Amino acid sequence: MINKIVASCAAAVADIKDGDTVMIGGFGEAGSPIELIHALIDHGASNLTVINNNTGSGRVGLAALIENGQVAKMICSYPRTANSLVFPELYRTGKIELELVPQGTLAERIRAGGAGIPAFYTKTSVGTPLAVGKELRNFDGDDYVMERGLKADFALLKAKQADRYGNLVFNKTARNFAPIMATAATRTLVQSNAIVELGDIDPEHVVTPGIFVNSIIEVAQPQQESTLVKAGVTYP
Amino acid sequence: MINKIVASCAAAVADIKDGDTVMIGGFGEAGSPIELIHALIDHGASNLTVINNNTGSGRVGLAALIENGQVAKMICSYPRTANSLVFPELYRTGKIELELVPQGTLAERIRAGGAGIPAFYTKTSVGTPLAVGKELRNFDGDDYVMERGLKADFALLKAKQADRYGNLVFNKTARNFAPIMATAATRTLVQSNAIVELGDIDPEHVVTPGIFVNSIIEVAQPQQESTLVKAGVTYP
Amino acid sequence: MSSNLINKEPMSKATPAKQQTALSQEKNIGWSREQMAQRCAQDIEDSSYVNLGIGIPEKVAQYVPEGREVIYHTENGLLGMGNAPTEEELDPDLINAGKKPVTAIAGASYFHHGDSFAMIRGNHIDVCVLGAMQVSEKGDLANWSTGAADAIPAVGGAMDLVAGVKTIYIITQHTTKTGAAKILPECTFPLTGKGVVNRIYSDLCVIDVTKKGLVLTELAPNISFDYVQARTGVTLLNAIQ
Amino acid sequence: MSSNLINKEPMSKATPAKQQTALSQEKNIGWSREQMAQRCAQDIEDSSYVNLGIGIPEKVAQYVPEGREVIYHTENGLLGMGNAPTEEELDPDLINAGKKPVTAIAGASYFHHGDSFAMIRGNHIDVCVLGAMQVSEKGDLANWSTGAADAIPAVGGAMDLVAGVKTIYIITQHTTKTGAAKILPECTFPLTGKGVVNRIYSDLCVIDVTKKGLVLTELAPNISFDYVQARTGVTLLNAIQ
Repeated sequence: MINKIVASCAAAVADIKDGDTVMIGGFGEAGSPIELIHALIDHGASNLTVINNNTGSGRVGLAALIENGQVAKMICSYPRTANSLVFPELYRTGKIELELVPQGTLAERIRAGGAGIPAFYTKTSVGTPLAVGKELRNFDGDDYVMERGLKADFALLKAKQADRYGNLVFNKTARNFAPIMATAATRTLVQSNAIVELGDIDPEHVVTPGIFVNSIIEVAQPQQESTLVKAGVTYP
Repeated sequence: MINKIVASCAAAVADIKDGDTVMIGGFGEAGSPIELIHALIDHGASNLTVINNNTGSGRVGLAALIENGQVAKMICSYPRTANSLVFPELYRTGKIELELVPQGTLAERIRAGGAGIPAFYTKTSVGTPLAVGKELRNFDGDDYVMERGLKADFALLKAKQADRYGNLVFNKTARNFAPIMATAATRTLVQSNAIVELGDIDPEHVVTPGIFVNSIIEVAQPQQESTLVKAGVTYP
Repeated sequence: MSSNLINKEPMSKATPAKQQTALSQEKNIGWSREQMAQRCAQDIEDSSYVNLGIGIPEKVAQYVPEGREVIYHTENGLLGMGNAPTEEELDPDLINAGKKPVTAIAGASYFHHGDSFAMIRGNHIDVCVLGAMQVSEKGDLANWSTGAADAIPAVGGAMDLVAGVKTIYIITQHTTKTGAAKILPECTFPLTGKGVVNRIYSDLCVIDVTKKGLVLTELAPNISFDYVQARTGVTLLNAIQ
Repeated sequence: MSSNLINKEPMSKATPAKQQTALSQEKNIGWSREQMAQRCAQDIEDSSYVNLGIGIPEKVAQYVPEGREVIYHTENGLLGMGNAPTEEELDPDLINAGKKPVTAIAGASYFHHGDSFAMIRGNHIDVCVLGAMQVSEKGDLANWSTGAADAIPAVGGAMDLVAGVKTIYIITQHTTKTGAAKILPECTFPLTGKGVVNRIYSDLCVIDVTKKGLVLTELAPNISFDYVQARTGVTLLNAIQ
């Protein structure tokens, strides 16, 4: 029987190892799997490479994971955000590595990683410092850079609804990176606001088919990052 | 005001020119925009390059377009099908060109064309006759062939529901190539079983966002290819 | 004929396989088609995602041991393919890769061709069961074309499946209808993929493709190793006894 | 400061632009921020698909002439972005690329980041309006980094937008706060894209980027060509009179 439901976030993240690459869904707080991230802080795996569009805000969620010294390298498009307290300091003091990737290239690299595409060409970043050291190639008169697919050992994601097969739907723009990250990770762990019965999600409406998902954890009332940041909360 | 609704299939296909490349949705009859194809036969544009997974069946729809001598070249994965009467004869007598592409490579080439990716690498076809003449490249110990993105002047598609913005949903496996073809064509023409009001399609359920669609034609009771083939119907 | 169903789509009358003379060398010997499917089905694990070619491979689904939950993928955009439809359920828009009407189970999902083959190419499908024209000692597979000059080449999704799916099982008659070996040092027909086959279920035996060579792991009732070896173009390693 | 809003995401305190001394050289001269947005909005055509950067570009939406129906794209996965939400409509999961709460119009659609940037990279968006640090004679744009050693580099979707969107409009103060030219023979800051800018709306004028060079097509009230030329690092072609 296929049952991807796991009892707790702690159980879900238990297999993450030191040195693993972890994709974390979310664009800012929208779609950020904060309970899973906190479980990863409790778990303690270190020397991680984390892929996320940003670097978190305040001292909870992704920012707390970074502050806790578990992240050796960030791959992201926008490491500065309004409440970015943790990353800038560590970056300036050389305590964390940064691979800066244009947001669309980051998305396409993840999509490629999940789709068995080791490399592709894009116009994005041609003629800019972010293309330096990359293969440049002309197709039909235009220059393109070659970009490599991105994969991860784990993806931590947040969904609105999930069933025991791992089929997922998301809420509005909280969808963002989750569906592509689900395809690019060896193991995809999902906290979902609700777990529903098979068939409750119309097959026409499934956004992430269950094949891409390994573990589902129901977190019915997830914490909201911005609320925690406003309240000055620190994790752990 | 944005109103992509067009009065007839004839009006929709009027701008297709001799020598154009036309993507036609459908996998067999599922998703085949038969009324639009018949309008293209009436229209008469010739020397077309047509991209479809197959070559039609019987003497209606795509097969009729081919039989009518309008297609100079087919790009497809499976030119033989159960009721493939027209293409084999023309191919054997050298009257039509064939570019044979593995089905998944065909899909990815179309997706790439629509996504601004001029080329990508895939393992599919490595070591086979279909990789001959293509660039081979090793990534991380495995060989891949380079494949080029595919674009078209027009895409002819069939949807289940559409609104005046061009948002589309499809019926079951009739979805197949339509969403990617919609992105890869300069002009995307869609026959839809129903035209609905803006907002009737939940934003979470839209499969093809309207930005990819140019013309919508309501064909409430589309003909069914297999029924016509069984009845021995010939078009025109 | 059905042993040559090389592909996910119905074959045309022009298929070269049909032009071969049908012999009956192996009638009533070894496993029947149903039994080959049944034998293969034993190796389909619980909770796996499986793509089945048409013909004999298709039959595997009905023999998967009870208690195992298996999800079937069809590359034309459905994960969670169910049984053939009743008259009432029939929808020409709900078909499999062989273009036959199917149903969708509770927990199914539809997606477009790009996403469907991303699933395949990205190594997400666990098992694909296909037919074969020829298999080589190194696991090369030929199942899409005889290379005959007058044939209409047609490949469908076969090359994508063998390149992308984690485990490739082949169900095939051990020899052609004329008695020629289909398991060979090298395929003489155009390849579908190089080094892609993991296991062969023939009417005579089960063979694993390993780095050391082809290993016979199981024989059909009343079939001897020597009988199989005599009908195989490659020296087999015998893992039985 | 807002003329330096280079990007779709809120700027941190560390942004170099903030470290510049604010001068008031051009106060009460030329177009205000609102007027720049208003001027740009005249050029947003009916039925177009538009992506607006934050800051002044964002204001363009409110000035698009009545009767034109424009669809707004936000790269974090929404086509058909509407106004700011009421208290009741507010959903932290419905935000724009600047991470501010928004709404979705009837006829909107949600999609993932891969699909959203396929829309951008595939040339499907008609117009993108962005801020600038520098623009060159050839339409090169610098709007993401001063290249300062201690800056935290952050690019967001800017490079994808300028590479993929059909038409790039720039809204910017004509000079920096210290009065230095921002329109230059070559950008000295790291580029966002080469030859990507189509038109510049500054507080002083409207400039088209053409193969022949930068063409001034319109002046703000009470601003002369010479006044603009004196504040521009490039010889302008004058298309007025």
